[in-house]
Amino acid sequence: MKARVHITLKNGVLDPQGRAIANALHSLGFDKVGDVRQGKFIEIDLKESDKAKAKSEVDQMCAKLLANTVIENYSVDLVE
Amino acid sequence: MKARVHITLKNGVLDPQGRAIANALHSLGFDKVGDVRQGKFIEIDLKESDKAKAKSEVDQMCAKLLANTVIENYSVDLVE
Amino acid sequence: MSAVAAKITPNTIAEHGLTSEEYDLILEIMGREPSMTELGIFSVMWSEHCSYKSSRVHLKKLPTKAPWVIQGPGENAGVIDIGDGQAAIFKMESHNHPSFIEPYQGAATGVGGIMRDVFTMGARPIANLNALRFGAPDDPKTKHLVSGVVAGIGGYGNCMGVPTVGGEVNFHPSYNGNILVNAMTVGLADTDKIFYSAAAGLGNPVIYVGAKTGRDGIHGATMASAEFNEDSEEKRPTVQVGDPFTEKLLLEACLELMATDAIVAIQDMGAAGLTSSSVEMSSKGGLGLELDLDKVPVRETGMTAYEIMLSESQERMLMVLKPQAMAQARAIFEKWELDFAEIGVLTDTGHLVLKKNGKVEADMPVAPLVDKAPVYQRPWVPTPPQPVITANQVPAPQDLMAVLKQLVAAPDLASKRWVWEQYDHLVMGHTVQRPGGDAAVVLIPAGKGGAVGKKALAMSSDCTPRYCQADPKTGGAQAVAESWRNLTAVGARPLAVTDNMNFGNPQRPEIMGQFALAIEGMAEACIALDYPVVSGNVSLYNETNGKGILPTPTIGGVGVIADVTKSPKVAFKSAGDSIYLIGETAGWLGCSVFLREIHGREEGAPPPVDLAAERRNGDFVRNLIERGLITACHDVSDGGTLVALAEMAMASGIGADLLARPKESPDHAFWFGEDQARYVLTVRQADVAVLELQAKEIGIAFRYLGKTGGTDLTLAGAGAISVSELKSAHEAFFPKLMGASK
Amino acid sequence: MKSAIVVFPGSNREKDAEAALTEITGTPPVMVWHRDTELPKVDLVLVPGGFSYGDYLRCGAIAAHSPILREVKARADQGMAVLGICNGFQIITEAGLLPGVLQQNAGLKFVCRNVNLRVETSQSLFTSRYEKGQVLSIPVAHHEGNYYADEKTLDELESRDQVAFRYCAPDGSLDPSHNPNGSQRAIAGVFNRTKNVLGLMPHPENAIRELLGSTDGRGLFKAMAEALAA
Ligand SMILES: Nc1ncnc2c1ncn2[C@@H]1O[C@H](COP(=O)(O)OP(=O)(O)O)[C@@H](O)[C@H]1O
Ligand SMILES: [Mg+2]
Repeated sequence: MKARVHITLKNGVLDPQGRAIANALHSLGFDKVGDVRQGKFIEIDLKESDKAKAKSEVDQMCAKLLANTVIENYSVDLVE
Repeated sequence: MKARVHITLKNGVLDPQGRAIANALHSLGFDKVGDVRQGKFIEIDLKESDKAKAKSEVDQMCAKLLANTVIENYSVDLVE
Repeated sequence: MSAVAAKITPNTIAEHGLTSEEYDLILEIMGREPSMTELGIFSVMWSEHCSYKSSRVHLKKLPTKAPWVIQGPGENAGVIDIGDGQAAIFKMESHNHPSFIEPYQGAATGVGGIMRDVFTMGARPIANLNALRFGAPDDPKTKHLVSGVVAGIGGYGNCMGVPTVGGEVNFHPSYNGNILVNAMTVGLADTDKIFYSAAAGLGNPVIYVGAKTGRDGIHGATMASAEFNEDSEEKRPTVQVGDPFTEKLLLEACLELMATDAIVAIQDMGAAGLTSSSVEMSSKGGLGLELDLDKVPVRETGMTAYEIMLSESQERMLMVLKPQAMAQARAIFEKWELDFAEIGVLTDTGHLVLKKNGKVEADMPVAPLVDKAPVYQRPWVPTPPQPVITANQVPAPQDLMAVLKQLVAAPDLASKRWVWEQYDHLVMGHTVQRPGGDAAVVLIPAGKGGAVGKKALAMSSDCTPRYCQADPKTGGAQAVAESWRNLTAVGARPLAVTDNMNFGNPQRPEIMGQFALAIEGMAEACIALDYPVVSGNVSLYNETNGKGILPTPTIGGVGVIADVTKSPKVAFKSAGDSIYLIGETAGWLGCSVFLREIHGREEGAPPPVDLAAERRNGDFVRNLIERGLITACHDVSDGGTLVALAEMAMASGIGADLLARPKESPDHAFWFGEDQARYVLTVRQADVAVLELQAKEIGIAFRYLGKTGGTDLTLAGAGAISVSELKSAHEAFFPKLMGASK
Repeated sequence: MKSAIVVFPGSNREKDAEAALTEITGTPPVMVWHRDTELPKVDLVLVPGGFSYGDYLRCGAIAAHSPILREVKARADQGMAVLGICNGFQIITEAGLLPGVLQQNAGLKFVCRNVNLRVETSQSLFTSRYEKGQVLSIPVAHHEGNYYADEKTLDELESRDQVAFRYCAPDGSLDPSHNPNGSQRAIAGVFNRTKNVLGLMPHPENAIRELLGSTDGRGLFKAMAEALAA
């Protein structure tokens, strides 16, 4: 099983990197670009075939290590 | 319209971050974790309602700025 | 590589960058058709990058010996004796092509590679420098390349915990399609603990340590030896990704192992990876080597012998260990969580034998692979001499101070703060002279583990490519002289240099002429200044669509300072000091920054280099410094005397009152001419007499320029400009180019 | 005073810190390897700067989960002094010893330069040798020093005198152009509630010799040595 984890900044937390990307896109002439937010995307190979178990494991990984919940949210998708 | 862009390292390109994460997860006792790869996840607000146009714009953004196609792949999803 | 199973055709030979004559030589050496793996090995070993086939005959002319040289060119890095049982180990290397394709990773892995060259010899790296040349500031690619390269150099060096203390940054349209990224590392070791690469001891195990091998940068060495054309940007060969964290572990593990008695020979895997490291070890030791490629730690499945041998994965080393030390060595690498694999053994066959899955993939004699590597006497023609430009052929400016302001803001003279603030230049806690001075100065221990005292190393990287273009021989000599002068200006005794020869396509006689003549000039200067070359690197084919770069022989110099408390800085120290110009001023405007920036003219013969005057003036200045008489010192280079004075003022915030120029020399020639062998320095009022007397006694040309003080730079008859106004102009260029982000 | 420095794979200012502690407190620190599970009996643990675990994932995140950090945390809870510098600040913050997080610099670039630091309180074992309001010149060298906490936490930090240092202009005034990384309220260093834990981004260990640019960092080491003298 593969877990796809998205880690994004919480609303209200400033994202200087996202803003820099937006500026760079504007200066390249992409003027339809509005807000840009940058996050992380982590793919994890898991030796676990039980979906529920896998989900709960990966949730724990996120809470413990992968995300800093002071400023970040996470979401987990599982793919076979 | 919102574009969700995933930027990932090409196969075979060294991913020191992913490896470090895998090691850290192992030492936290998550021993079912296999390979881990880390990528970027970028959300872009777009003032564009035509899906085809939006797609082609974002593809260009990826090729020009967001991804380094020497070592990275990108994929684009559009959400209304 | 799909070609692996295929038969060797003229096409495969060409794809490997080999000529048909070279292939015939391979057939002769092998006595049979080579396997694809063997062909791959020949191709990288005989690439320009590894074999120096076009440059070798010329490089021989460089002086490489001095009583203090412990190891000259030919090892991973040069080694010099700096007294107290200590050695400085250093080298410079280019990563030009990879940095153009992937600026961050290209520059980062360049830094990683040069640091490995230095610590593989037993030295702890204590300083990094980087010499960068980019295209025109307004070229559409420049900004992206600058930001990626600088971030990559910082990203790797900072993580390694080695301070990046100096370098240079220039812009010129000739680098639009071929930027130069030259990285230099200086390390420190005990003279009795230096490690070499010659294998020894029949039956001794061959050990692979560090990161795993992937399919990175296969054919990087041949790429570095091929000219760019329009579609190489499209081809996008795999570039390596650096992992500075692993390299930091590798550094610590290697140094820990080196403190024991386990290592017989050690060689890093740089360009051409396992191939060049194993061939080098065995050829230097005169022994054969048998490797079992199944034992090589790999990161990907299904790697062929060809791929394993040609991979340029980073952060790897090859060692020969004493058999009885294996367990201890393994424990050290396990502690640092690095791979440690016994992959082979030293044999008496003189052959490199590679096995995979029980099958012999290569079996080739090492000696001819190295000794018979092609050497080319490429035809060359000298650069036609440029006319001497006299001051009256150049219009004099109305307002000298406005010109000065324009010059200190010009791309090549502007502050590089934007660059070096992204480099950790303080880690290790020994940086005395930070970036922004003439040479960087780094404290070192008194010797044999003693406490850090007053002893320091000074280092600098220098080259003035526009001089080299106009007159390669003078330019080559000038680069060496300027490097020597920069070290002298901080009170160091210059000891030796490393070089990085960046040129265009050597198959063009004009380019080969630039190369040959630059070497001649360098050799003359190195001999005259007792400043031998102990290591270096050649980067050819820096050319896009037949247009070469300005010839750029970068010189990295290292010197030693006995008492760092006497080392002056560029900044004026206090108000009321007397300012002197040391050295003869004819007012040479040909090839000057003034001529280019103010009049848009890139022409004329460069300033002549008088090596005897260079030495005389430098020795004089150093002597005054050692006696504690100099309060501030700066060599005069790009932009001339007034720019040098402005730099001293801007560094301190203290202004100066300057006398008018001598009558016989027009303003612009006197103040902006780029005559060589000159210094601006300051002394306390009380020491004026000593300086003048001494200068007269030994016949040193000097001129009293005025006094420090106030907050303006005031020039009699020409008006004044505030130091803060100059400084804002000087600091503006980079932030503006790179976007306002602070 | 007895001290220890925790060394992670990737630490790179542990020797700088060792030299400063040795020179100023008179006693060399014990170097503790990250895999060790026990701390020696010491009065202070210093978590040094560098790139622990390559700063991969997030600065300090992986180190914060190492066994030795569990031990550091337990001892800190019992009152032992802990000083986290730069990466050390990131690590102990990730480990929950201090509130907030250190985000990427607002300028998105690594920044190495001397900054002006205003001492916000002399009421701590780390800062007693400084005057409140005193301006120090101390270098920073980091890519992720942008201190962030929510408004409530920031107010709390201020009301409890937990802000140790702020970035300021040479005259001590707060001026965004002198904030090297965009930190909220220009915060450069914070204490825990009981003030036995300090995290700061700048490097006092690189400001102990005039020859090297500044001696303003010495006061911090002197204060600790005095407060923690046996
Ligand atoms: N890429 C760089 N990295 C670090 N320091 C740099 C870099 N470029 C320039 N510098 C520093 O800026 C100062 C001025 O550089 P430069 O004008 O080339 O000096 P000089 O003319 O004395 O050789 C030097 O101290 C140099 O080390
Ligand atoms: Mg200079």
